[in-house]
Amino acid sequence: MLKYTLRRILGMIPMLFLISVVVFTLALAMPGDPFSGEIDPNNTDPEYIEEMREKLGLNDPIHVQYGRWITNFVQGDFGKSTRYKMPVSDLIAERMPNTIFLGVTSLAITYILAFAMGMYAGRRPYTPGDHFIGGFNYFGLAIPSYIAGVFAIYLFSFQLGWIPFQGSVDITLEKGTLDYWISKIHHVITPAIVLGLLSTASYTQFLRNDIIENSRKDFVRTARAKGTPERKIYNVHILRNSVIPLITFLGFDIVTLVNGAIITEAIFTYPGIGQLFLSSVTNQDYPVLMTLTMMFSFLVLLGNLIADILYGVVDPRIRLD
Amino acid sequence: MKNKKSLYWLLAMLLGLSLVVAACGGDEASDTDETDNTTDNTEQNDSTDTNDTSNDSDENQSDSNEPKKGGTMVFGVDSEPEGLFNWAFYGIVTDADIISLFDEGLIEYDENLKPQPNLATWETEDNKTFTFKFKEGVKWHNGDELTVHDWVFALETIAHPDYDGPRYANVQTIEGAEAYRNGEADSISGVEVIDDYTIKITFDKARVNNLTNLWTYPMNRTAFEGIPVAEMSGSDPVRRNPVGLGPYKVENIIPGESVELVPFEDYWNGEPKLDKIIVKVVDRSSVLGALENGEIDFITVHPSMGPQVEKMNNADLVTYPGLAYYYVGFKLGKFDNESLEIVEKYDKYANKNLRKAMYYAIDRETWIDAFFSGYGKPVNRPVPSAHWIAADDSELNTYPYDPEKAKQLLDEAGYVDVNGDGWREDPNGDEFVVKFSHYDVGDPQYEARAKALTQYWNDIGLKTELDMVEVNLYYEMIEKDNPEIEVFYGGWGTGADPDPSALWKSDALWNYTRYDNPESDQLLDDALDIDIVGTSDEKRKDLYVEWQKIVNEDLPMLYITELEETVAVSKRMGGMEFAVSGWNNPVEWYIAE
Amino acid sequence: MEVLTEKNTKQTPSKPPKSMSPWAIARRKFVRNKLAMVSSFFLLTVMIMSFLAPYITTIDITRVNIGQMSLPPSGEHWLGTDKSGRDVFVRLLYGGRVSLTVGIAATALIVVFGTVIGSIAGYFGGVVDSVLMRFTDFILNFPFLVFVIVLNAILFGKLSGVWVLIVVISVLGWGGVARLVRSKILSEKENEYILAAISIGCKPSKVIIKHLLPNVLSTIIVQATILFATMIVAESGLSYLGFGVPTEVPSWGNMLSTSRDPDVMQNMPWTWIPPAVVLTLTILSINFIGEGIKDALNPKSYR
Amino acid sequence: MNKDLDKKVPLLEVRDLETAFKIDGQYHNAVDKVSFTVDRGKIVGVVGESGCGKSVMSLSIMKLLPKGAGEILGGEVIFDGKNIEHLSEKEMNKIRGKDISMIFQEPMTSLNPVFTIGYQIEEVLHNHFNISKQDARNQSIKLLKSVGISRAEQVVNEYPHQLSGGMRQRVMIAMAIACQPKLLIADEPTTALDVTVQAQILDLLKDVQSVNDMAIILITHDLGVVAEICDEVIVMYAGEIVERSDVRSLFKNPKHPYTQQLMNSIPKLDAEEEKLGSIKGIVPSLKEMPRVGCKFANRCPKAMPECTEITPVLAEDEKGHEVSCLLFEASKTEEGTKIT
Repeated sequence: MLKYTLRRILGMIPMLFLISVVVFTLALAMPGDPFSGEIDPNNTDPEYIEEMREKLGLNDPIHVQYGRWITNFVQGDFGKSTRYKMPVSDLIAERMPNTIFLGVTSLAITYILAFAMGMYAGRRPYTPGDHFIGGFNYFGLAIPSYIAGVFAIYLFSFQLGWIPFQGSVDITLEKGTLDYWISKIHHVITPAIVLGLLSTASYTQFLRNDIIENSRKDFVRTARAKGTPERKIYNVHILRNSVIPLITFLGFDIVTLVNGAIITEAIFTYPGIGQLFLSSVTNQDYPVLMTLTMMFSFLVLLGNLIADILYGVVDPRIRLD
Repeated sequence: MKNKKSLYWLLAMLLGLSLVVAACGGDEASDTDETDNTTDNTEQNDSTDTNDTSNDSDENQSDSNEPKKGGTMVFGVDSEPEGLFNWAFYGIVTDADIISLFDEGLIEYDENLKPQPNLATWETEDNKTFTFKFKEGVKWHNGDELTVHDWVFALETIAHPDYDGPRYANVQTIEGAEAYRNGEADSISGVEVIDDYTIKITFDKARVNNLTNLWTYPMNRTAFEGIPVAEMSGSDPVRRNPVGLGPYKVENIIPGESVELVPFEDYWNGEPKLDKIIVKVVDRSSVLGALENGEIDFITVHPSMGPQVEKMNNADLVTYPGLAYYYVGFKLGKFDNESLEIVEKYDKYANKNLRKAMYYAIDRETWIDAFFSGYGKPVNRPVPSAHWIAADDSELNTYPYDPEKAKQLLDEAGYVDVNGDGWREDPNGDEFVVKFSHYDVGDPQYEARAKALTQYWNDIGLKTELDMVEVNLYYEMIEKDNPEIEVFYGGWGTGADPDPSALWKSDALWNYTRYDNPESDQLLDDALDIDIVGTSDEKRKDLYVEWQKIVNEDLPMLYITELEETVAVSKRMGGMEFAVSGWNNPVEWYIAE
Repeated sequence: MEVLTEKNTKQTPSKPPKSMSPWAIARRKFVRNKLAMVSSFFLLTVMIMSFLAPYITTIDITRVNIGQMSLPPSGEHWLGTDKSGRDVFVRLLYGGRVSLTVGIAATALIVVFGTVIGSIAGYFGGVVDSVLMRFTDFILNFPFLVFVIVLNAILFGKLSGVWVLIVVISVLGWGGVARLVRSKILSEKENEYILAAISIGCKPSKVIIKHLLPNVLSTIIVQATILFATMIVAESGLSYLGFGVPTEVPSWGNMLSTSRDPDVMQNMPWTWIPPAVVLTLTILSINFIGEGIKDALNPKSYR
Repeated sequence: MNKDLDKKVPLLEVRDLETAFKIDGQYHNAVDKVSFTVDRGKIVGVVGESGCGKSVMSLSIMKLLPKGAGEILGGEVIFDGKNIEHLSEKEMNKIRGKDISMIFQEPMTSLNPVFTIGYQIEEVLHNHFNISKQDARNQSIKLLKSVGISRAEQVVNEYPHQLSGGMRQRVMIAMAIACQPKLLIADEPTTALDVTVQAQILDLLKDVQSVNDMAIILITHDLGVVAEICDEVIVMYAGEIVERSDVRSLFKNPKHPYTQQLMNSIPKLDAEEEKLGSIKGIVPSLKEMPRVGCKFANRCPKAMPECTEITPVLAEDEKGHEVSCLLFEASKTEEGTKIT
């Protein structure tokens, strides 16, 4: 397993290299000058600009520029945000916890809901309960998350007043207290549900179908013949089998979260990485943009790796060496 | 900001600002809309003097109730702050709004945009050397007493070669600043400390607007101790623990979403009445809902939301004069960035009657009603009415909506439909298509209002094509005289100093139309020349009025509108007042209920 | 499946009903699936109305009508007008044209590209396979939305807006199809009849097109329906964020993005509820059709 | 219970068992009024081609028919003096695996792939006894040894995919005999295995039967297997019993033409080259099943005209040998036809 993991991590390096080349190329191709933020905008003196371009190495051949960027990048120096005027790493560190919190909550909600509904529907297929859940799923799959998000704010925040409409926490609370954490959860719950809506729907549907399919398997008949209670058959024998393919989705989850966070965070004014990304694109904050793009790609690779490893852990038929 | 920022840096910021706006594609701020290239309202959003009774400021929130103590005010901002909470470093209006809650400057501006003493008074004989006397006993939030050294510190920071903020233009005119910046001197020679409360500033030459352009925000020295200038913008005293002089002090900051402010007991100028001010970032789509539910007590709203706010039971819409104007510009030439001169003249829109016809074709009243809910009015000059130099409309051509006159002008100028396709050809009989560009930030309303303008021109027989250009690209293209840009929509914001030179002189980079008129250049120079105008505002104004008449007749751009600032204020708030210079000192604010 | 390979190498869908071809069986099953049929009917209606929009109405959709702004639905304007005084119903039709065009074009490009790459990789195996699959992984590992946004920002203004979007999402979207086709081809390749075809000297292109692809077709069709829905959602989501089709082009996403204006959101529901509903129903019906096709093509299912 | 009272009461008595599938809203019987008994300690073989209702019958006895895939319409199953067809699911669970257990045709898929062998054997013990984990583990190792798995200590920790087919079937048997049931239903336990392993498994079944004195219902389509280990034989065709007898009598004198044809198709180990006899046609599908007359008539080499009109009944032709064919007088009913 360890060997496998190491091999996979090594395998990620060329991929990351390629991605970094693409990211760098994209940044160069973006409108405007990717590093113009470093140049004092007051000074329109062409001589000064030329001098600064020289100083910043913008006149070097592209491969030299790339080499410099990637060297710094690998050493953890992601540059300085041209908009926030602070090191990109600090900026990301500032926002990261929020996004992680959002992502983890979203995953937890997704899986809890998907399991609850999927198991219910899978056990009682073609009953009204199943149809209801099925209907919910189809809408979950069909309603774009931004529509759901805007609706959620209007309904739950403004009409019912149940949830806050912005932010990640009530600023007046003492950090670390119970109230603080409750407030954090209170703020994150709706964006998390909206973020997980699509996954919830598809996992529920997947789980339901898989449970139905598995319940027709021979080993289920064996378990019945052994006198195993129905409940245990579903909750242990079938579930364990149905969970395995779900694990592979975990890799996708990270992608979904990355993509979804961009929209969700914008709608809920939730200050996280997604919002930062969006503003870096619109503000042409290249150091942030490039770092985040690299980071997201890395996360996707990592997600796939984790999924594969978990798969090996959960499914005894898979050997990872 | 109050003032001290010269128009110059405002313009400079424009570049930065256009970036801000771009951000709005995603999390659009309601008013970024207009702030985009109008260097934003930063200038206005400042506390005006407490003594400064708001005579003509629009509405007055103060009920007859006595100001009460206590309560938490939620102060909404509609875009995410960048977190640069220091006058010397901030880049966007949101940050400036927040700074103005906890910090203030040496001078401030009244409703006529004339400087008034705040923390310091000044004297000058010749508009070259100024002597400032600081109030004694003014405390910083960290307990330090304010002295002139804090100001010197600020000036030297901004003039420092490593300084990465956009304010250098505000110290550039001090004698010796250039040398200091180039590392040729250890201090700025024009800054002379006399004692802890007295300081003398000498400029490189006498100008009428030296004071308004001067940087007047001290920085707390202790807070920044040991932090090299290059690292200041990312440092704690800027981002996390700002130290100010204002009635409220920063208690807690959650980056990107909220700021908590609490009263500063040792405030020099009265007793803050609120227990707390919470600044919250509100997505544009949530603004009305949040107001209606009483979740926020104050927020700047886009004019189009005005009517909705007016209908609300728990909030009032307050409007006050703005300092921005919007225009449709014509590229009349090409500018050379190296030699700083106009090197080529274009013919396509050179005909003044063509431009006039296009002006008469626009129904500005209707257009403003439609796209800005009527919170604005047509302007006929590149100076907002709130400015003291603004010429009265009676002295100018007003170009009312008159399509018939427009057609007649075109006929006279030779733009007639010769091939019968319904569109006018140019005097040579060649196809004539007006190419109109507008910036795009992803808001469909921008496209609609631009489209509406093209329709006006279509209606008088001028075939017009609309091109929506991504906002970042847009300003770059305009500035570089990209041939794709012919007729363009834009806006400028002005600061306290009325001098329009940076936008209008033929050697100015931001003279986007490449308007080249020696008479205009001369008038603009004269208005700043101390030998000509002396210290008389009247004389200065007369020159500017002359100048406005010229550009009103020449029409290198069609002046479309100036907008009112629109803010929503909860009915439970008391003591909030607004004038062209922004809102009053937060120390006056209270919760009436 | 065996039946399919044995009797039906020609894959003519219209076979005499006596010895029903799998396609005919599938069609019959599909026709019996009420949900799928209703969905097909709906989708077809939406498509026809959208693509015939220029013939249905002659209104200039881009014209801003200042006198008619923000009107609620009435006899004259069935769904009212938006803030620019444009008729919402007409925009809905034209918007559908754009959104569906993006969906169809992107799906077609993705399917074609993915199938070509996937079948080449699967058929030839070896080095070709590993190179192509590494490349596929590489594409798959881009966070989709992130790159679409960045690419869109780059290409903005260089190409006509709608096609930028189509190209961008296609370029980034084919990885999944390629993988799927490859794995299908890999397993299908092992069948004797393929080996036979190869051994009698069929050209690879012929083997792939004539023998392998028809057997993979059902999988591709099902995948394509899912993609179609995904691409429509992608278009609307990107447009909503301001990175999709240019604002002057009506699309469902652009129409929806007006709801970011709180005034529109709260007071002019007629401008954004119709696109929201039509969009949701369209995706829903595509999903149902996809399920229907899946069921119909699945030899194990019976109805 | 009454097992001590009367040794002669059969262990299992099936009466008029009727199991049907609903196709297009109509019921079609897959098991059609089947009656038979199984005595304690006896091995009863059930033979017939695929699709003639053997498995459905055995699943009906266990009430293990998958949901929606078949319903018991009528009849009784009396096990150990108790009518078990009317027991609730919960009560049935107390019997399954403990008193009646079952092994299946496909050892490859009948074990849950994601649990260890040990877990799966122990589960049956936990289901029926209050037993500690450790005891269950020891017990399962013992069971594995008893079915001839030598590395039992390792095997308990292994997963099904790590075992061969024969091993898995041994595991299945170990699981089935874990609670020393009175009846073991083996549904084609050797079909999926290769020949040498088949023999071992059959031997093993015989062994465990003799050790535990179980009764076994051995379902198979292989008459050779029947000949080898069974005491009695039931021949099924199209959901009905067509012949029933002790094994000796059947092989000596197969009466039903179907049985006779089955016998012809037995492969002989020493004569691989010889062409096997086969029965023409296939078992009709449920929908195509004739409602009147002998269901085998259309494939029967000895069919007579009346075969399609008169439905034969299962009746004793000679002692201990029942047959359902119009060739035999006893099968002709008075009313002539039987409406199903």
